[in-house]
Amino acid sequence: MMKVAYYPGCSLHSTAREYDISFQLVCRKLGIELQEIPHWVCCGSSPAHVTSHLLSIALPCKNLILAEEMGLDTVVAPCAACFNRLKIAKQEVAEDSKLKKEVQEVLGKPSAGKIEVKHPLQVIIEDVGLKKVEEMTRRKLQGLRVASYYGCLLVRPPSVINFDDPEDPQSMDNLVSALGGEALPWAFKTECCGASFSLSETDIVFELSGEILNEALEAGAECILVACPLCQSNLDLRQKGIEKRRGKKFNLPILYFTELLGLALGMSMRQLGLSRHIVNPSKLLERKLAVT
Amino acid sequence: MARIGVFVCHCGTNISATVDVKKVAEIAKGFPGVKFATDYRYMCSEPGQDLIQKMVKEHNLTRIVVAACSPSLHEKTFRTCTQNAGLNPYFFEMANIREQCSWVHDDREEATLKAIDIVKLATAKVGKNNPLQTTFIPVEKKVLIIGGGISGIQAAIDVAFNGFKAVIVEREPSIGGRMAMFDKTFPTLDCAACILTPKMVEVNQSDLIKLYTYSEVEEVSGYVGNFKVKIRRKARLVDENKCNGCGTCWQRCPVRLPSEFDMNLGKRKAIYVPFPQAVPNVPVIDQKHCLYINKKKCGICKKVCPFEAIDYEQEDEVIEEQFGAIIVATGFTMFDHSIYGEYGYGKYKNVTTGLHFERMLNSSGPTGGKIVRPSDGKEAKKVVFIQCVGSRDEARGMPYCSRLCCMYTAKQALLLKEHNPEAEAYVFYIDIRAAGKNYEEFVERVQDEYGATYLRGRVSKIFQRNGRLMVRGCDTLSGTQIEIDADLVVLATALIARPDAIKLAQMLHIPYDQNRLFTEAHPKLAPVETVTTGVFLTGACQSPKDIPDTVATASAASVKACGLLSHEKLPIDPQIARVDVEICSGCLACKEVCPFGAIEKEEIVDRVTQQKRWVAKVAPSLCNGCGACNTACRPGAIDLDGFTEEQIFGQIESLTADKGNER
Amino acid sequence: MKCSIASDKFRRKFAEQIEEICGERISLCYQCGKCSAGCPVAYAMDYLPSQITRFAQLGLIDKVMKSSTIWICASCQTCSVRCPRGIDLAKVMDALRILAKRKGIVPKEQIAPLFDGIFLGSIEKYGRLNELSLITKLNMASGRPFKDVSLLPIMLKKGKIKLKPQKSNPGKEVRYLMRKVEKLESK
Amino acid sequence: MNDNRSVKEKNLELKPSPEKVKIAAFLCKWCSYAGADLAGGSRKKYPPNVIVIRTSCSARTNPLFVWKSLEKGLDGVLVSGCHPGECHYSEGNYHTRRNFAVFRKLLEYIGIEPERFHMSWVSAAEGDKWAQVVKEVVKTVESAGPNTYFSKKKEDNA
Repeated sequence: MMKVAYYPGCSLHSTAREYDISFQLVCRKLGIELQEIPHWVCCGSSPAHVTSHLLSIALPCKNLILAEEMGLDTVVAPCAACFNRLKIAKQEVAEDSKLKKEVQEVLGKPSAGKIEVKHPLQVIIEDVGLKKVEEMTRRKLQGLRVASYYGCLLVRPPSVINFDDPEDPQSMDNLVSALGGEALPWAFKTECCGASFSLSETDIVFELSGEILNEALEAGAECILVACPLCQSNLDLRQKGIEKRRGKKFNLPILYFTELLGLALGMSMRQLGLSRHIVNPSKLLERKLAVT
Repeated sequence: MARIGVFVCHCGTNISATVDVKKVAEIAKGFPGVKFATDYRYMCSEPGQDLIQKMVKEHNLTRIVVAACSPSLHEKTFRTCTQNAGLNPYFFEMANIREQCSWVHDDREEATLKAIDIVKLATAKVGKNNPLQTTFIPVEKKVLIIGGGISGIQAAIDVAFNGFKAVIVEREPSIGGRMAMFDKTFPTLDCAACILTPKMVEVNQSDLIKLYTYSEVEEVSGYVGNFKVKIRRKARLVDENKCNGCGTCWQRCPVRLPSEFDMNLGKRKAIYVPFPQAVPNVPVIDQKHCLYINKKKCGICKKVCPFEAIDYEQEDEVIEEQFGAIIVATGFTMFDHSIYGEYGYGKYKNVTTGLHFERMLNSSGPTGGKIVRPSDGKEAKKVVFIQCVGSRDEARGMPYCSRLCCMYTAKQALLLKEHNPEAEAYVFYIDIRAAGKNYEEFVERVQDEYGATYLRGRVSKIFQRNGRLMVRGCDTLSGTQIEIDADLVVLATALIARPDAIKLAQMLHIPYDQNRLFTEAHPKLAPVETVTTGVFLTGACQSPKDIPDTVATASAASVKACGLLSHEKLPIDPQIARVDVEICSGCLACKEVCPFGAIEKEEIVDRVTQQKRWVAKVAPSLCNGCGACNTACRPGAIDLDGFTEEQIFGQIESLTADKGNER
Repeated sequence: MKCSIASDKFRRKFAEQIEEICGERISLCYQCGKCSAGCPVAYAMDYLPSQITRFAQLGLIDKVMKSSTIWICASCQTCSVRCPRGIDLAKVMDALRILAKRKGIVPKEQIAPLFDGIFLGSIEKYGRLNELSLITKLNMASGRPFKDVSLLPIMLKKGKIKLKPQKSNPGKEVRYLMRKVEKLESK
Repeated sequence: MNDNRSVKEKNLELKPSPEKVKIAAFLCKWCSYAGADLAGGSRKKYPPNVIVIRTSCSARTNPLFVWKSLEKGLDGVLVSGCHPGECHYSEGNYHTRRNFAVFRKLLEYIGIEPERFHMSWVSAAEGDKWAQVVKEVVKTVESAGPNTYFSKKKEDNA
């Protein structure tokens, strides 16, 4: 059994509860033990790195230290923004001795260096393996046309993230194919959804997320698969508003990849918390996958 | 005791800005053996060289040190100057205080101190220099030209015009190279084939020029005047002497394959000539795809050939020939844009390159001169051209400007409009570089008369929507983002060195730069020479060049080569190994390490014992002067002139003379 | 409006400040415009990203700091990934925002910096983000009290926001950490 | 004569500080020397502690040269040639590599700090790398400090 430290980040405890629930369930099934980091704090997200560089490094480092103190060698962060900040902090501290010293001074502890930061997608693809996932599949996603949307922070900057392709990533598509679904090729996989402007510059989110929804629909998608609570929230919560502005119905459920994986592994919609979505996916899933 | 003169060069301000040259000269006066030292603004100038000769006479100098630039630049100049002053040319040393001192340091005091040390080294060495006599070797009066594009063709014509023999070795089945693929040429718009074909024919018909097509250079040994070259003549499976190019074979061949010459837009057969005007007009069998070779089926070409020229049993042949000089004309290849994810990783069929577009423009090309979308063959009406793809991109491409893309893109935009006046041409550029005769005027005409829309900015993303290409760019001049839905995108991909350039460079012992482009001996004053005497460069293997520049360098290189060949014999570097037979124990450890087989054993009669014994002997014409034998020699019997043990130990001692005192 | 270009010394200092904060050298930019071409939010900016870099090169600090561009940048890094000169422009934008905040030149109409402040205030207090208070405080601060109010019931119903804030137990630690960062940076 | 010169240098205030390490670099003329020239051509800055002695090939650099340099009090030595496989004389640098592998062991055995002796492969195209190599070598030699191994020996013997 694989044991990893779990950094849920603020969203998975609030707006993205269903991501948290589905991820935990999927992990249990795949033989991964998640241990939530005790007393973890916010990674600082964008507000930190646009305000103070040192703060934007120190906050993730604090969490990395907490995780290392658990005696584990990997920390998994499902929120793409948290994942991105943790990875960047780790790399910058490793490469910049002056910064390292400052961070130490702020935290009063030598900064962590050994612990590896992973995104759940990475754990599933690299550690579990798609072959095993395929073998464990109970319910093929036969005929489900999925547009995988990766967003910005999961793949950029590639020199730090070092995981999937920054222009045409494939990991979620490969997962969808392994689960028997139809992974659609489309060109907006890594276009920005408006990210943290959800509350401050909502018009930008309407515009950018609208483009993404439109492109996915044009590509023939029935649902969009995501791996980030910010992307999910912008595409799901704001979808009604976008429809109104563009005068066009999308009705595209925005699913976390863990939810689709959970369904394929035989779990029910209720277990996975799918009722929490704003755009209701149940009709589509009932029709296509005969799940309840 | 040697009487040394030291001359410190300002090199304008290149040296004197960082190094206190006057102090260097003043302190040099105190070095052992130095009888005269001075500084001067430009030592390599005529007055500078006159100064040396005058001071030699005035102060009775016997050794010269010039502290200036790198020996790779001016060692030869000053050797000649030393000789003109009546001294042995090897009684000279260069102290490199520019490339390795003034240009790499900022602190004036530190740089001056270092320059003093560098001059000290040179004076310590020069006092121990031996007088060396240049020896001569005969010259083979034949030039090897590697590559049969316009560059190699022009070089061969010029060599032959001078009355010397030339051999072109071309990898492809026909000469002609890239230029044969072009439709029309800028800025005059004359058709490429019309001006190239006569030259190809001239090469073919000349008695002095021999063509080895479908052949590759495999090994080069020897040196200027006497290069020994092994050439692999790949099996064509067609007898060149029997075939007269009637074409019956390829008309009947049942195998259809994508044509490389047509950028895979058209088809060719398994037995084929790459294009109708091929020289020699002799087909070649593609062994990978020929049915007979792979399955022992078919054999139609052999059956139908009226001249019995098809020979399935033919094998590669390696021949060896001698040459007096070599001209490298290997050209370039195109940057592969499939590394750009934002341009679709090369997976969009309608995102093509300039070469594809040339083939489409050509009326005898795969589309009969129609500009179409490769995806469905429909006419392309809205075409976006993108410049600098892979050029000026340190992050993922080449740092340099490919120099001709601005021009050929303008030409292609113009030709698009000529082919279809209704078509729209959009050109994304960063800067328009049109520095050539009538070039700027041409670009103006394309914009003004033909109405091509120029947009200043690099394209960020190309993607497909509903079967059309969406090009997301910007025009920084108006400060707006621009999205164009296009039928066809033409990328002006960078001109880059061939993937095997390094292999050839090593074979020829010529340097190459960080971009794998071959390096000329001097960027300004020896642009077609290399540091290896007798090897010359022409065309785009050195840096991206358009046709006029390529032809100019080809003529220049051939003049240089012919100049060499006009000598009956050539001097060779006397800085080679020499054996002291008194000390040599005959162990021949030196012979083991010599990479050139220049050491043989020789029987002598010992001076003291009067007994016969073995000693090592160096063959001067084979020794290249590497010195590996010196290090291998345990008794220290072999020495290397120019870099003797005594000289190098002297240098070390001079460096440490003051060290010992301090500590 | 005519602009006089800042002196060499001034420009160099400004470039060094940027490099000090984010490690990126703006002098490398040769204005190809690829960043502007691909920027998803450029339509909402007053100047294109490449123009901001140009202003910065010329030392036109005012123009840079008062532009909406640096606040509209979504940090999506599309520009950084594609820059042929290897400049991480997203980081440069961060640095410019940090400098603007330090110098106190944040245009009043910009909401993003308000958001940043309230966000950081929330984690200073609780160690983690409190969405409900973020929304309400931001709405008040930006003078749009009823923005997104219609979404609140459904978000509460779906359990996407809670009335009670989530806390990291040693919340004080973050406050302490932030003080230390401030102290170090003010040096 | 040496003393005379020292006085002159003093007058000109050009006395090198005794703390400054001095390093001899033996460079083959084809690759590393040309690489160092390229560094100059592209104005790559590096510390001035390294003085270059030009040789035909790195294989020409007799380990005795290195020995002599250290014995005479230089603080460090660098030997540099073409990359293995790219020797102008096709195989010279393979000999170099072998020769100095043995020599390095010898230095270790007699107790000379390994920080004092360096080897590198720098091609004619690698101006950047040359500047980098010099920086690193100077840094490492500085960490070992001035070379007093042999002068101490002399004193001990006296």
